[in-house]
Amino acid sequence: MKKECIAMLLAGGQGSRLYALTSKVAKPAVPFGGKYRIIDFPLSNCVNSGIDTVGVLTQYQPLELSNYIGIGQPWDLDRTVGGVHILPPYVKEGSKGTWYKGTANAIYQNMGFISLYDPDYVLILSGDHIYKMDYSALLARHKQAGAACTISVLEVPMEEASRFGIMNVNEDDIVYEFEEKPKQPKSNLASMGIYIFTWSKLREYLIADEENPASSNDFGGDVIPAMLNAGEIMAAYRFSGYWKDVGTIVSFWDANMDILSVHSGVQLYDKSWPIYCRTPTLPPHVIGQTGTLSHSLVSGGCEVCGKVENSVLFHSVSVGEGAKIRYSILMPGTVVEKDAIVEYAILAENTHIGQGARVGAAPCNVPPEDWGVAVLGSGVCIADHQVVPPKAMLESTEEEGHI
Amino acid sequence: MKKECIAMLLAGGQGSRLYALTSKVAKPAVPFGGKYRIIDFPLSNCVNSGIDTVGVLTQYQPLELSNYIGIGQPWDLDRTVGGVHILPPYVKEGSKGTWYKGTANAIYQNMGFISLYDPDYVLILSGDHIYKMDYSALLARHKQAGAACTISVLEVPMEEASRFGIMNVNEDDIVYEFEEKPKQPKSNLASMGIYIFTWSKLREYLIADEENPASSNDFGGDVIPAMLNAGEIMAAYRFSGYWKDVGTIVSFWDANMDILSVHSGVQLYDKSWPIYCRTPTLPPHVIGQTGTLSHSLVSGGCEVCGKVENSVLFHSVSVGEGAKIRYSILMPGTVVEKDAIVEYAILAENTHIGQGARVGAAPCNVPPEDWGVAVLGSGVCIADHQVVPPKAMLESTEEEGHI
Amino acid sequence: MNNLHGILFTYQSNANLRELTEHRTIASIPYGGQYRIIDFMLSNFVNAGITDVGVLMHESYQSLLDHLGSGKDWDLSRKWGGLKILPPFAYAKKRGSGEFRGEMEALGGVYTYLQQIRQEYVILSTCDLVANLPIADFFESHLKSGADITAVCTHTPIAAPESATYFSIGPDGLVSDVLCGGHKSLDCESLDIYILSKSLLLSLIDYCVSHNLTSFSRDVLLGMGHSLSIHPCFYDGYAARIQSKTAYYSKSIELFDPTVRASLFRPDQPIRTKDRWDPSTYYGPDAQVEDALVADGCIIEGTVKNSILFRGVRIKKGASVENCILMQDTSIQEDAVLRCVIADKSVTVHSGRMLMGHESYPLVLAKGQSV
Amino acid sequence: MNNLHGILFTYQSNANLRELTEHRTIASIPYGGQYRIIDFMLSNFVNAGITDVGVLMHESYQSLLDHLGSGKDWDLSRKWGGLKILPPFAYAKKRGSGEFRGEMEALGGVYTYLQQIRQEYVILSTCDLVANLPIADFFESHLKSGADITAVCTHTPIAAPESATYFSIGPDGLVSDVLCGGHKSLDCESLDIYILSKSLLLSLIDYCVSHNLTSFSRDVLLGMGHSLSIHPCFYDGYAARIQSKTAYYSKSIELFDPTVRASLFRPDQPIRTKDRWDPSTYYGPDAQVEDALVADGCIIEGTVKNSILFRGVRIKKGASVENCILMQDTSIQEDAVLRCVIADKSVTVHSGRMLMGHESYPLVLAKGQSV
Repeated sequence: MKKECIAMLLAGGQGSRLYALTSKVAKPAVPFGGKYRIIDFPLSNCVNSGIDTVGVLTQYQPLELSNYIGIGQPWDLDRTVGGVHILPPYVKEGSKGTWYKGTANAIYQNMGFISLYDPDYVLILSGDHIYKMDYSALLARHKQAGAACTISVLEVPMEEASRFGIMNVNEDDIVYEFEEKPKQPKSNLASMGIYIFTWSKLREYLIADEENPASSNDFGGDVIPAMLNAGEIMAAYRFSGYWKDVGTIVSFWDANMDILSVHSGVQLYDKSWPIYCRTPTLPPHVIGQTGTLSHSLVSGGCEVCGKVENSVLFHSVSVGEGAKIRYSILMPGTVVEKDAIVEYAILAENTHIGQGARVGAAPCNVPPEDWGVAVLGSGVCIADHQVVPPKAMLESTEEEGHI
Repeated sequence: MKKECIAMLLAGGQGSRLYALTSKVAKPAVPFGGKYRIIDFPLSNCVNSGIDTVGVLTQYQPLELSNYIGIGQPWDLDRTVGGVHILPPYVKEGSKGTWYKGTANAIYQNMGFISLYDPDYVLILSGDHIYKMDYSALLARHKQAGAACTISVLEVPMEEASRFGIMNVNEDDIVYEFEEKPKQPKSNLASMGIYIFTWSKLREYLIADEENPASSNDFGGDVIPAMLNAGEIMAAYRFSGYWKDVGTIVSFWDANMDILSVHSGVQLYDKSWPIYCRTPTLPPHVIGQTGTLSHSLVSGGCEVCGKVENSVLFHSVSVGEGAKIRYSILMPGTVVEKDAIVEYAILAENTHIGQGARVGAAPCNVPPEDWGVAVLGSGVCIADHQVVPPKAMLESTEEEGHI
Repeated sequence: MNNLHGILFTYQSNANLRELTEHRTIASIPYGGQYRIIDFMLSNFVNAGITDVGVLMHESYQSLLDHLGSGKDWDLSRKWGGLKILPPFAYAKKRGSGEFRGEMEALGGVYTYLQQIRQEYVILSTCDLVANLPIADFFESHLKSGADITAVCTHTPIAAPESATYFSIGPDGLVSDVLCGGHKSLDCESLDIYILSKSLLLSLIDYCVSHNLTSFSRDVLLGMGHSLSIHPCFYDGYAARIQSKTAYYSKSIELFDPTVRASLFRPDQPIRTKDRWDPSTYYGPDAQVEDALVADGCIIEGTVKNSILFRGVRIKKGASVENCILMQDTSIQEDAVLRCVIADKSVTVHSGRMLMGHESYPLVLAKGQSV
Repeated sequence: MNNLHGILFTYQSNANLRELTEHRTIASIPYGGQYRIIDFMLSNFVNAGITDVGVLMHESYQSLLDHLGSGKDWDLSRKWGGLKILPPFAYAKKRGSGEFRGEMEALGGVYTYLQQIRQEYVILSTCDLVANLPIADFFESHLKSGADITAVCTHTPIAAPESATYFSIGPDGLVSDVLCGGHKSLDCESLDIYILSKSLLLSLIDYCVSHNLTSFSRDVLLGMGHSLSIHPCFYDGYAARIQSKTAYYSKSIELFDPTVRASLFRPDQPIRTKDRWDPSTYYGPDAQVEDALVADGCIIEGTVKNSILFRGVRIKKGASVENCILMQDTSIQEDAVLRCVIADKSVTVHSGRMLMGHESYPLVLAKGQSV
């Protein structure tokens, strides 16, 4: 069954710069913003843009992500034809399977999947950005430009441009040059890692790229430059709006805090572009007599009897009497016992903070060189009255059951 | 979410004894009985038995099977929790993935999947038998016997018993000995390759089996004998009814012909135990003025203007004027042009038989040593007036497009 | 195509189709071996990429409800949007009747639903049309035209003049005059499929409801045509309208024409219907079949000629069926003879009975009858 | 558990709940921050592994239809079986009314549906009960007992006597006498949940319909009790019945009791409801909240005390809400003050308004009101 445009979502990244948060789950499956996981943003964008066929390329810890996506009901992607499909690198006949070599190789290995839908266009997305975007506008730009590839770009402050892949364009916003992290940027149009390709062209370049032993099989590093060199039309599409890479602990923490300042982060309450997610069936949350909250997000199944400020509470979090939570992110199932204090910290799923324990600290109370967001990996237990310093990064040492 | 019993369907077999029929698809995906694929039988049995969680372990040509199963709507297995999941051998972190070493290893590699459902019992099925069976009766027998493993057995004629894995049982139908193809069979109870295990027990034996370098990691060869040796209770469950292994060309052809003799094959028209399948959206079939049919099955989208006898026509088959089809199986999309003759043949998907061509022959017309069912692999084209002898096995030589 | 919302009107039973619509609306009359008439328009919508469809129910909608189910068979079972059943609550309450007097009244009854739809444009259609239509092209044509309303129409008259709407086309290519409910046909006939923006539709409903106007063709197209630009979009492929028993019979028989089948059953635009678990059809050793359209799940052991057999029909040995339409699960026992008979669902004709109608007046056996 | 089929009766509105049931049945009254009352019984069924459920509709079922949708949120959207809406066609036709006079009449109207169900046993239940019940245990108990009918009942009276059914238990452990519609309560009260075989149910319906008997409790349990063995199956956990405005209010407030919550909201037997896309609830810098049950999607910038807030509620700065139940998408503007108010869906209370009811007589604001 033919589809005009399908999306391939590169969700294979291990996200090693998120350390303890990604030691047990792939980056796209990391919880974000009170109810979501990072992958909900590109997935919901697809659905809202009218793209109903999405391949999710995953390799690191695929079971959790695969279990989260399921058959796609929460995003209305449980479709008869199309829908969402998890694509781990599988072992082919007579060969040993290998992980995807690079982003382009990941797509190359799944050309069989793409051909099932005989698409005119393929949208390439990544699973590590928080943003709302109408991909149908990107597709319209691609068609209008008659391009082989269209790249979504964001205007960044000129002084930060050297941290990005920069697109140099002519007056029609047609790309004539691509520079990866240029020292002397010629423009401030940063690639967002969102590409739309005419499938017949991409197919051709992927096959050529795979045959080139010198290639690292990456879109940014190999395929895009090859297309530019060959003189293919490559258009830029200017995106404006909130867009945040959540690849580091600090940017991840920032992006969560952005939501709390209602007008600066991604607009979750805007009904015209909903972000969908899979949540467990839970009752409403309860605020006890001694609970106080300010500037915070609270989700289903929480019980709050302590003080919560500038924090994001995912579902089923429990905050005991006298406990204080400030500038922190508490992922599902976290329990903070009586009188514990959690400040500037990220607590992954099912962490347990004992009575009177202390995690993290405010920047004003420690020397700048010692300060940083404290991160507890999933399942970490902090004993009563134990102190976890700022910038700490703890992982559960507990051996998980055999498989 | 806990499930009492989940099924694991071993669909990895290449089915090499089906030759041309399985050169492009896995055996469980081979079309059978006019509308179905072999896997529809165990899948429908699961659903009708109240088992709503099925893992399909596949490795050979997984894309086609995976595309056929989709999210499981045709079997009502598009469930919020549970449902049907394709499990190809995937590449784990830091390792090269390998194909499943044996049936037991296939389950071992997917223990993570099983644990998601925390089942009490695991049903092990294979994807190469045609039968209708209520697995809930098997489960009841397992519980009643308090067994670690219960094996479904069929009484076979004593003289054929040496071709099967034979279960020797005491008066309570508890297995005390298992013999693989015994020369002097002590009983006529043949294992059907359908096992139910208490999961905690199976888990234990799978781990032990994996650690044993001498093991071939197979249920029949290793795990079952190990359990028997250790003195675990192993019960037999007696099944009666139609059951056919379709692992060879002859048995596959036979099983299809069985359906035509309405009272002998698997009872497809029995509404109390429907077999579900995924079929393309097609209009009713049409019989032209010159079409004649007898003792045959015809499916949606067919156009029959020739003579069809004792044959099974899958969907979208076209039989031209003057053409004759006898004792044959024509899979989806087959076209038989005017005046062609097809006898005792299996034509796989999208084969094309030219005008006046001749495929196969009746056994009475050839010396017995030269006779056999003729098989054309999918996409094979037979030119006008070409003759394909009986017993022939042709595959499409056409190179398929790159991926 | 995400930006178009489908609305289907399921009309009240038509007196000319009495026997077939006693328990159902026209929309749910079985047709073509395995379909209900609504399947055609619903599939047209789905094939055009429409994801949200509201079906305005009339009286006797139980059979339609059964047929549509959760909408899964049309891939319209969604958490947001998808297929929505809109029962005739508003009229039932106001006038003690489950009938609406016209499309505008029906739409007025689901005003809140219309306000909340996610799309900017709406396509309105009836459910009595059997055709495989390129709705996506019509929508593109509407957007390009810039007109207020696009009316899909045909040059080939297909309906009875008294129930049809006709257009004259002016020199600007727009509709210049509208005729409805007369006894004369013009050569440009409306297929009763209209595309317009949600906001225009809402304001038209507002106006009509408050002025007690009920009909889309008479009160909007004709009555307000002077202030609206109406763009005609032509479709001249095969289309049939089922408005009487004889039309039902003759339009069914047209399915033996390969060009009609090719136009209705296109692999790229499949007509979906409710799935059943039926196996393939079995032809017994004594079956004699000539010119037949046969759905899955039948067991045929007798003689069938020039007939349409729905799913699960049984023709026993010695039985003979000619020029008949036998709906699902009909059973014709040994040696029975049928000529020009339309048998509704689950009819049984006992051994040796003989039933004969004529092509101009087929004999209809009501649902579940045992003869 | 595949062998049990669920049937839910959605009752007509109750005069004591007038303001909340003007546009809906009791089954679809919002409850507990995000549920409708029917969610409890529907989830009980699903948690017991029941795959097929028929919902007998009464008048005013539009809101219930909206809520249930395709049944996907309860995993009941199936190709075969699943959730089936059974509108009151039979009575609408016969008596020009969409109301049935009793369960037996309602069941008579869907006789064909019941004949076709795939399961051997049927569980009948009303939809006004708020409880998390082990239905699988009840079924097992029924099978073990060998009785004709199993009646689920409680030792703790929870209903108004005039609308309840009471049992006396004989020395054999079976029901020896049935009381219904009186003014006196016995200590063994029926929860109006009954399990029986499909074949017995069909023969009871046959008998009742042909004898113009309509009520299950009066005409079957009481009237035919002498020839039926009725097995009582006790459930003494938390259960609430919503039969009046004050009961609605007081039973809602009981949710602040952790033991009540623990009994209703069990992780292993979750109560499912219709999904919305709401994000988490945001508490602004000036929010002051104490003893509150709050669903997702709210934005709270004012003061909330001892209240239940449904999804999407907005409490603006300076507003103060105490002892209130605010249903979905209610908006309380700046500095408004509410005490003992039940606000139905989408109510707006403007800046500075002050509204006060009393615990014994809460003030109800009707759906969509702007005050």
